[in-house]
Amino acid sequence: MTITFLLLAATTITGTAAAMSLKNLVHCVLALTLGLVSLAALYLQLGAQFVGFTQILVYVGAVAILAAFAIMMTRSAEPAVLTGSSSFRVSGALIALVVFAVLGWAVWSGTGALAVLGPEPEAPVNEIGVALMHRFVLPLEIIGLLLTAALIGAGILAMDETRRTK
Amino acid sequence: MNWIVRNLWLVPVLPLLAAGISALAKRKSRAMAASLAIGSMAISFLLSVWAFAHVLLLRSNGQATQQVFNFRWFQFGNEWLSLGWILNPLTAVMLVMVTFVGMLIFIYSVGYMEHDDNFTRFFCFLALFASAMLGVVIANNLLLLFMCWEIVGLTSYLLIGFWYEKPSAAAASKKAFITTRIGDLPFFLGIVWLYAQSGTLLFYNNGAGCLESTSINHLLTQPTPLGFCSATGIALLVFCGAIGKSGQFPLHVWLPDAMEGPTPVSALIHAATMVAAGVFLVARVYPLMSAHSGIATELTTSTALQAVTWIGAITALFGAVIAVAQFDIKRILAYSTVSQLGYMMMGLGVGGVAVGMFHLITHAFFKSLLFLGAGSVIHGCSGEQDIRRMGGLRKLMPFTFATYTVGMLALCGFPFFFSGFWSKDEILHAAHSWNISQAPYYMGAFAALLTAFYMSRQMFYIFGGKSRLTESSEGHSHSPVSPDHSSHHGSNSPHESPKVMTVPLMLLAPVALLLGFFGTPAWPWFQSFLDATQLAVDFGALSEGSMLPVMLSSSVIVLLGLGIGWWIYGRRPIKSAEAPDNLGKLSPPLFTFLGHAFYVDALYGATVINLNTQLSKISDWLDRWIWNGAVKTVTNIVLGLAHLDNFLDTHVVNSGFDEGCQSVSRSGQILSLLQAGRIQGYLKIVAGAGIAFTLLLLWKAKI
Amino acid sequence: MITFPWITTLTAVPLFGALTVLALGGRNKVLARWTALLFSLISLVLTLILWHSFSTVADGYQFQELHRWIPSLNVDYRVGIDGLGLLMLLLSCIVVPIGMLASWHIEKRVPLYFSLMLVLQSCLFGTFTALNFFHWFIFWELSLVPAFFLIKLWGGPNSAKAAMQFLIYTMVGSVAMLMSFLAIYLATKTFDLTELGQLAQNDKLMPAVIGELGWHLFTPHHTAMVIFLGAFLGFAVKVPLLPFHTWLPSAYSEAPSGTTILLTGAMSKMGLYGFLRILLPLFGAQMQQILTPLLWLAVATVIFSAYAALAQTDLKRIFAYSSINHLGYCLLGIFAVVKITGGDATLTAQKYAAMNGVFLQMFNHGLTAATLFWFVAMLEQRTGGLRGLNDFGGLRKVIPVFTGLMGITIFSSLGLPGLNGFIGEFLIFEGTFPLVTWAAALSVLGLMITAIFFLGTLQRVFYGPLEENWAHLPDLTLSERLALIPTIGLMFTLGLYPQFILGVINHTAIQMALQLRNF
Amino acid sequence: MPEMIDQIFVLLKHWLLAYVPAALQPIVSAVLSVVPVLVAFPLLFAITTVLERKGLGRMQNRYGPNRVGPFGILQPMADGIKSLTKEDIIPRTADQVVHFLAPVMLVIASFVVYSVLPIGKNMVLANLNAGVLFFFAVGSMVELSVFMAGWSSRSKYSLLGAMRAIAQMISYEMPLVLASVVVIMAAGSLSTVAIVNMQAGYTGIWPRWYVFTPWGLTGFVIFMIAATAESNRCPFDMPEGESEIIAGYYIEYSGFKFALFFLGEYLGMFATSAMAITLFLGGWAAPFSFLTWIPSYVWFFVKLLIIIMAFIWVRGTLPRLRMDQLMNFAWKFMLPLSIINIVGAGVWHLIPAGFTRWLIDSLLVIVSCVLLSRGIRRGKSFHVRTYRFAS
Amino acid sequence: MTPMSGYLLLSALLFSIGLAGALTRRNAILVLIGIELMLNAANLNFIAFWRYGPHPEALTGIMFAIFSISVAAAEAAVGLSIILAVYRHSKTTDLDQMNSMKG
Repeated sequence: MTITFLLLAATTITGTAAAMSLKNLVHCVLALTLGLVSLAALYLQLGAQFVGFTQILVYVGAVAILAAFAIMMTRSAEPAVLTGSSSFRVSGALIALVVFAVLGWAVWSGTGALAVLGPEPEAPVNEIGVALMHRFVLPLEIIGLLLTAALIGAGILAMDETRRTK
Repeated sequence: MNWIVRNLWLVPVLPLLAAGISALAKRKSRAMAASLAIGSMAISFLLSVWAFAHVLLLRSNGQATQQVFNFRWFQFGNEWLSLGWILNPLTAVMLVMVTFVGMLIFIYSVGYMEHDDNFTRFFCFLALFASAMLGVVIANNLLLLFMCWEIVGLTSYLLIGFWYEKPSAAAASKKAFITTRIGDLPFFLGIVWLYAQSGTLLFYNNGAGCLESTSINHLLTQPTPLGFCSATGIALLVFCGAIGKSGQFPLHVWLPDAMEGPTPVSALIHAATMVAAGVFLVARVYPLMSAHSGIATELTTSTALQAVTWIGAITALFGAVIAVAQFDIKRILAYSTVSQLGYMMMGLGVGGVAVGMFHLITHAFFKSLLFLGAGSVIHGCSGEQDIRRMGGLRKLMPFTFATYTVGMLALCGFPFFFSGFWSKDEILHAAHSWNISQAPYYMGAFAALLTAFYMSRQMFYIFGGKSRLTESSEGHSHSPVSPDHSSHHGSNSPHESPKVMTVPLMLLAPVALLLGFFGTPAWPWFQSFLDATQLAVDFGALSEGSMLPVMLSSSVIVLLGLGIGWWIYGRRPIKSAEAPDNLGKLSPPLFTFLGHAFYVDALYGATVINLNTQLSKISDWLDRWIWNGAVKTVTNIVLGLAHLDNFLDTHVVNSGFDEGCQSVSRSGQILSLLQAGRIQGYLKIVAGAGIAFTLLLLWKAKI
Repeated sequence: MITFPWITTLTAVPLFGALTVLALGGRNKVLARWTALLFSLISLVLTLILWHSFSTVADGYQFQELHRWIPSLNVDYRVGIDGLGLLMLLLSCIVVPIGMLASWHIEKRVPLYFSLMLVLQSCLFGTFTALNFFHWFIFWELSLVPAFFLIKLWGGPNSAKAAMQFLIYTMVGSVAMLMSFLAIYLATKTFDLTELGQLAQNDKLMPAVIGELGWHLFTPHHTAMVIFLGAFLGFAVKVPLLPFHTWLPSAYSEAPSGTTILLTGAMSKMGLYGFLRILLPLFGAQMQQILTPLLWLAVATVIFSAYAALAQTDLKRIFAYSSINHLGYCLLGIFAVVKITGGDATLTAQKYAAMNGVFLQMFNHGLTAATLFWFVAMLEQRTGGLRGLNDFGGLRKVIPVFTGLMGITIFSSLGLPGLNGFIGEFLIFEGTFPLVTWAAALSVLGLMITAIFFLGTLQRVFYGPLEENWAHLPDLTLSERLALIPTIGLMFTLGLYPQFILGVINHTAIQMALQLRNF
Repeated sequence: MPEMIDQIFVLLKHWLLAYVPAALQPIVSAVLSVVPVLVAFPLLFAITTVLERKGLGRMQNRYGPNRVGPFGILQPMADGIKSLTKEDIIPRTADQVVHFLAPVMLVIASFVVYSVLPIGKNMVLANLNAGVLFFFAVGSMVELSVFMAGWSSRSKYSLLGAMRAIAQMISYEMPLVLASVVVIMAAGSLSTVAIVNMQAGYTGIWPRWYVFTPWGLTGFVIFMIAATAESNRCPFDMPEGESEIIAGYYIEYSGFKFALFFLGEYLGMFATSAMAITLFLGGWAAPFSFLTWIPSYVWFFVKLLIIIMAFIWVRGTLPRLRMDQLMNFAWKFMLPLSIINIVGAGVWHLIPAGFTRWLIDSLLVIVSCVLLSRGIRRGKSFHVRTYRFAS
Repeated sequence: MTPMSGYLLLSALLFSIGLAGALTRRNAILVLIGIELMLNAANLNFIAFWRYGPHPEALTGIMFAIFSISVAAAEAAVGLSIILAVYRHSKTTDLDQMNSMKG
C-alpha cells in the first residue's frame, strides 16, 4: 500500500461519497469530478495512461458538464420536504451495505490467486490503436454505431416536442 | 509490279471521293458536283484505258495477262482476311466499258437533270454508284465484291427512289432493294460456305486463291448432304445473287419498276452496268461455276452452268414476250433488258465467259444508247412516257431518231453491221451446239424474233405517224418527274434535246454500231482476248459447221420480226392515242395478260408478301398474347397463392394466435401488480438478485 | 509494384460526377447537363487511355486490382479487363454521352436525371470489369435501380407499368442466377470467376456441386442442369432471348429516349457479357447438352423479333424489336461456339471467327442502336413526342440532313457493307455456318426481314408526299450535326477498318474459344 | 555552433543539475523545467495584451494605450498593479468555495496543458505517450471551471454566460479533436514530440508540414476556427459579449481573480495555438531548410506570435455570430467537414504518392465544403440590404 | 507495492457508494451519476486485473475499459436527454413522482 494509492483512494472515496450525499446538486457534480479525476490518476498509477486520459476527457469534459447542464436546465434540487419515504432510503442504504459486504468478502476470500505484479507493462497508444483496428475492430465498429445512435437519439429526445413532430 | 496494277484502286476511289465531297456540299453547288463527278469519271476512264493498254501490252509480250494485288484487311483468330484487286482482260474490258458509258451518261445527266432541285445529290449518288460498280469490277475477293455489290444495290435504291415524293418511286426503290437482297442472302451464304471450305475468299493468289485449281479440286471432293459436291452448292448459291441483281426470272420483278428512277439512272444502272454485274459475277467465278468432277469429259456441263443456261433461256423468252405488250417507253426497254440479260446468262451457260461477256459489252453500249434516246424523247415530250401519246418525232427530233434507230437495230441484231448481231449470233450458235438440250436455242431464237418485233413496234409508235402528244386528255397527269419542263420551254410541243444530251448519243451510236466487229467468228479478237488464246483471222470460220446456217437463220428471224412489226404497226400510222393496240385487237385477254407481265407481281403479292405480312402479324400476336400471356399467367398464379396464404393467415393461423395472446395478457395483468412504478424499487430487486447470485457463486466455489 | 488503380478510378469517376451533378444542379439545369456530359467524357478519355495502354497480345486480364474484401466469405475485390471488357467499357463510354445528348431537352428534374445516368454508367463499368461474382452481381443488380427510376419517372404514359415489368422480370432472372451461384459457392467456397472457370475446365465444378448438394430426387445430371438453367435465366432475360423478351419492347418504348439508348446500347450488352464471361467458362458442358434447343431459341429470337418488328407502327418499338433481332445473332454465335468439334482445326478457326463476330456485333449494335434511338429522340423533340409510322410522311423534303444521317444509321443497322454492321454479321455467319449450318441458314432470313422493316420505316416516314403539318419541321442544327459526326464517323471507320477493334479483341476471342475446346 | 545556441537552455539545465545531489535531481529538474514556462508565457500574455490593444486601436482608427511608458508598452504592468491592489469583492449569495476555486482551477488547467507542448528541440516538459490526448483531456477541464465560475456567482448574467460558453466549447471541441485526428493518423502517434519529428525534414527547401496537404490545410483551418471558438474570442465571443451580458461568467469577479481569468483565457489561447503549430505547422521546425540555423524556440515563438496576430486581426475584422448561427456552423458544417477530412486523409494514405491523390483529395475537400455550405445556407435568402434614409 | 485486493476493495466500495446513491437519491440526475459510478468501479476492476493479470500485453482489460467508457458516455448522453424530455413533460426530476407506469 503506497502512500500515493492511499491518498488517491481517499480522494476518490471522498469525492464519490460526497457526490452521492451532498444536498446541492452542483456540489454533487463537482465532487463527482474530483472523485473521477482521482480515479483517472489511479489508472495512470496502474500504467494505463490512455485510459486515464480518456477518463478525464470523457467524464470531466463531457459527462460532468452534461450533468451540470441537465441540472441547470431542469432547475431542480432535492425536494425540501422528504415525503415520508425514509424507510425507502434506509432499505436502499442497507442493500448497498450488503452488496459491499458480499463483494468485500469475495475480494478478501479470493485474493492470492492472482495478485502477481509483473514489471510495468507496456501499453503504448500505438499498440492500443493496432489492437483496436485488428482484434477489436468489430467492437469498435459497434461502438461507433452505438455512439452515432446515441448522438442522434439524444438529439431527438432533447429536441422540443413541437419541433419534433413537425 | 506495274504502277497501274498497284494503283488500280484509284479507279473506284476517285468517284468515291467525288461522291464524298459532293455529299458534304451545299445543295446549291450544282456545277461543282457535276464537274467533280464527270471529272473523276474522266480520270477513271483514262486510268482504265491505261489498264487496258497495259493488259494489251502484256498480251503482246506474251506474258500472263492476269495480275493481282492483295493486302491484309483484318485479323480474326490466327488468320488474316485479305482483300485485293485484280487486273485481267475481263476487268480491263469491264473497266473501260463502265467508265466510258458512265462518263457519257454523267454528261448526259447534266442536261437531263438540269431543273431538278436535288441535282447535287443526284451526282453524289451517281458517283457513289460508279465507285461501287468499279469496285465490283476490280475486286479480287468475293467478300470485297459482295460489299461493293451491296453498295451498288444501295445506290440503285437511292436513285430509283430519287423522286421520293412519288409514292410509286419510293415503293419501287424499296422493292428493288429487297428483291435483290433476297438473291443476295443465298449469295452471302455461298460466300460463307466458300470461305469455310477453302479458307480464303481471294479469287487468285498465286495458286492459293479460291478460284484456282487446288481450291476447286478440294471443293469438288467435298460432298454435301444433298448429294452434289459443295462446289455446285456454292456456285448455285452465288448464282442466286446474280439472279437477283440481273433481274433473272423469278426475281426480275423489280427491274421494270426500277424505271421510276430518272432515265440516266435507268440507262446506267438498270441497263448497262449494275444489272450486268450479275452476269459479270458469273463470269468472274466461272471456274467455280464450270467446275465438275474430273471423270466427265470436257463437254460435260456442270450442274451450275445448266442452271444458268435454263434460267437465262427462260428469262430471255419471258422478258421478250412481256415487252411486246407494254406501252411505257422505258418499261419496254426494261423488259428488253431482262430478256437480253437472260441472253447473256444463256451465253455464259452454253458458251463460256467470252460469249456472255461479249454480249454484255455490246448490250451495254446499245442499251444505254437506247435508254438515253428514250430519255431524250421523254425530255422532248415534257415527261411523257406513254408511247401511244408520242408519234411523229422523226422530224422533230432527227438526231435522237437517228441514234435511236442505230440502237434499235443493234438490239434487234440486224445482220452484219450492228454489234448486236454478232454477239447475239454467237450466243445462238453456242446454244445450238449445246450438248444437253436444243431447247435453249429455240427459246433464244424465238426471243430474238420477238425482240425485233417489239422494237419495231416501239419505233413505229414513237417516231412514225403524226404527233399525238397535243391531244393529251385533261385527266392525263404529267409525271412529277420534271414538272417544270413545260413551263421552262414555254410550249408543249416536242423538240430536240440540247447538245449536252445529243452528243453522248452520237458518241455512243458508232460504238454500238461497230463494236460487233471485234468479235466476229472470222476475227474473234474479243474472245481470244478474254480467253487468252491466240488470235487468228480466219474467214473460213464463218462457214464452219453450223455457223453459217445459224447466222442466216437468225438474220431471217430478225428480218421477219421487223417485217411483222411493220405489217402490224407501220403500214397504217397510228391515229389516236386512245385507239386500241393493233396487236391487242387480235386477242385482248392475252394482251392484257402480257401487259400485266403474267401477273407475276400480283402472284407474289398474294403469296410471298402476304405470307410475310401474316407471319409478322402472327409474331406480334405471339408476342402480345402467348409469351406475355405466359408471364401474366405465372404472375397471376403467384398472386393467387399470395391471396390464399393471406386467407390462411387471417383465419386459421391468427385465431390460434389470438388465444395465445389473451392468455399472455391475462398473466400480464397478474404480474403487473409487481410493478410499483418506482425505478429504484426495480433496481433494488436487481441488486438483491446480484447479491444472491454472487453468494451462490462463492458458495459453489467454496464447495 | 503498385500501379495506378485505373479501373477503380474509372468506376468512381461517374459516381463522383453523379454526386457533383446533384450538388451543383439545384436550379441550374444547363450546368447539370454540361457537368454530367463533362464527367462522361472524362470517363471516355480514361477509357481511351486504357485502350491505348492495353496490350493486345497479353494473356489473361490486365490492369488487375486485387484486394481482400470480406475474408470470411472469401470474397475479393478483383477487377481487371481483357479485350472484351475493354470493348464494353469503350462502348459504355460512347453510349452514355449519346444518351445524355439525346436527353438534352428533358426539363423535369434535370440534375437527378443526369446523375442517375452517371450512376448507371458507373454500374456498367463495375459490371464489365468485375472478376468476382460477388461484386459483379452487386453492380449487376445495382444497375437496375437507376434504370428503373429513369424509366418510371421520365417515361411515357405507361412508364410505371413498364418499369415495374422491367424490374420484376430482370429481378426474377437475377434471383434464379443468384440461387445457382450460391449453390456453387457452397460447394467451392469461392466467387472468383477465374477460379470457377478453371474448376469447370477440369470438370471439377459440377461434381463438387453435386457432391455438396446431392439431392436424391435428382440425378447429378439434372442437378447440374438445374443450376445451369438458373444462371441461364438471369442472362437470357437480360439479353433477351425469345420467350423472356416481352419486357423489352414496352420498356424501350416507354422509357425516355435517352434512357432507351442506355438500355439498348449498354445494358443489353450486360446480358451478353454474362453469357461470355460467366456461362461459357462455367457451364459449357451443360450448354452443349441442350445445344439444339438453345440454337432453336436463338433462331426463333432472330426471326420472330424481326417479324414482330415488321408489325409495329411505333418507331421505338420497331427499333426495340430490331435490337432483339441483332442480339439474337450474337446469341447464335455464342451457342455455335459451344458446339463440340473434337478439336478440328478448321472448325476451331470458325469458332474464332464467330467469337470475334459476336464481340464486334455487340459493339456495333450498341453504337448503331444508340444512334437510332438518338434520332428518334431528336424526332420526338421536334414533333412533340409523336413517333408513330402513320404520323409522318415525306419528311425528307423538309429535313434532308436528318434523313440522310438517319438513313446511314439504318443502313448500318441492316448490315450494309462499308458501315459497321456488316463485318460483325459476316464474322458471325462465317463462323456459324460451318458449325451449325441449319441455324445459320435459317437466321439469314432475319437479315432479309430486317431490311424489309427498316426500308418500310424509311419509306413511310421520309418518303412519299409531305404531310402538311410537318411542313416547317426544323432540320438538324449545327450543334446536333457536330454531335453526330463522331458517331457516324465511327460507323464508317469500323466498316472500313474493323482491324482497330478486332486487333484488340482477337486475342481474347481466341482465348475464350480455346477455353471451350476441352469440352 | 547553431546547434549550441539551439540547445543552450537544455545544456544549461543539465549543467545546473550536475551540481545538485542525486536524490533531489528529479525535483530540481522539474522545477528547472517548469519555471521558465511559468515565466515565459505570462510574459507573453503581458506582451499580447499591449499588442492587442494597440493593434485593435490601429484597426479602429485610434491610438490605443499610449500613456504608460514609451508608446504605452508598460501598460500591462500598470494593469497588473491595479488588479492586485483592487478590492476582492465576493457577492453575498455566492457559493464562496466554488467561487474561489474556479479561477484557480482555470489557471492550473491552462498551465498544465503546456507540459506536453514542445517549445523547441528537446524542450518539452513531459514527452507523454498520449500527449495530444492529455492536451485535450486537461483542456476540457477549463469548461468545468467556467461552469463553476458562472454558477457560483449566483448571477443571471454570469450563469447565462457560462452556459453559452460551455455549449459553445463542447460544440467546437468536436471539430477541434477531429481536425487533429488527421494528423494523428498521418503521424501514427499521439505524442507531440513524435508528431513534430514526423514533420521535420525538407523536400528541397520546402518543409514537410502537414499544413501543406489538402487534408492538413483543411484540418488546420478547422482547427483554428474551433480554437477561436474554444477561447471565446471574436467572432465567437457570445459568452462574454459586452453589449449583451457585460462580461459573461466572470462578471462577478474583480481584482486578482479577474486577472486570473484573463490570464487563463489568454494562456488557453496560446496553448491551442501552440498545439496548432505542433500539429500542422511543424512545431519548432524552420520553414525553410536554409533557415535551420535560427534556434528552434525562436521559430516556435515566431509562429506563435504570427498566429496571435491573426487572432487579433480576426477580432478586429469580423462581427459577432448569433447563437443559432454559431451552433449551426459547428454541427452542420465543421463537424461533417472534419469527418470528411478524415476520410480524405485516409484516401490520401491509400493512394500512392503523386498528382492523383492531390487531385482527389482536394476535390473531396472542396466539393464537400461547397456542398456543406450550400446545406447551411438552405432556406435562407441573403440579399443586399437597402437602406432608406428619412427624407 | 499495493496488492491487487486494495484496488478491488476500492472498486467494491465505489460500487457500493454508487449503488447506495442510485437507490436512495430521488433526483434522476443523481441516480444516473450513481450508475456512472458503478460503471467506473467496474472499469477500475478491469484495469486492475489487466495490470495484475498474467497477460498484460494482450491489452484486453484496457480495451474493455475503453469500450466501457464509450458506452458510459453514450448512456449518459441518452439518459440525460431522457431526463430532459421527462422534465419537459412533467416539470420534475423527482423519481418518486414518476410513477405513471405503476401497474
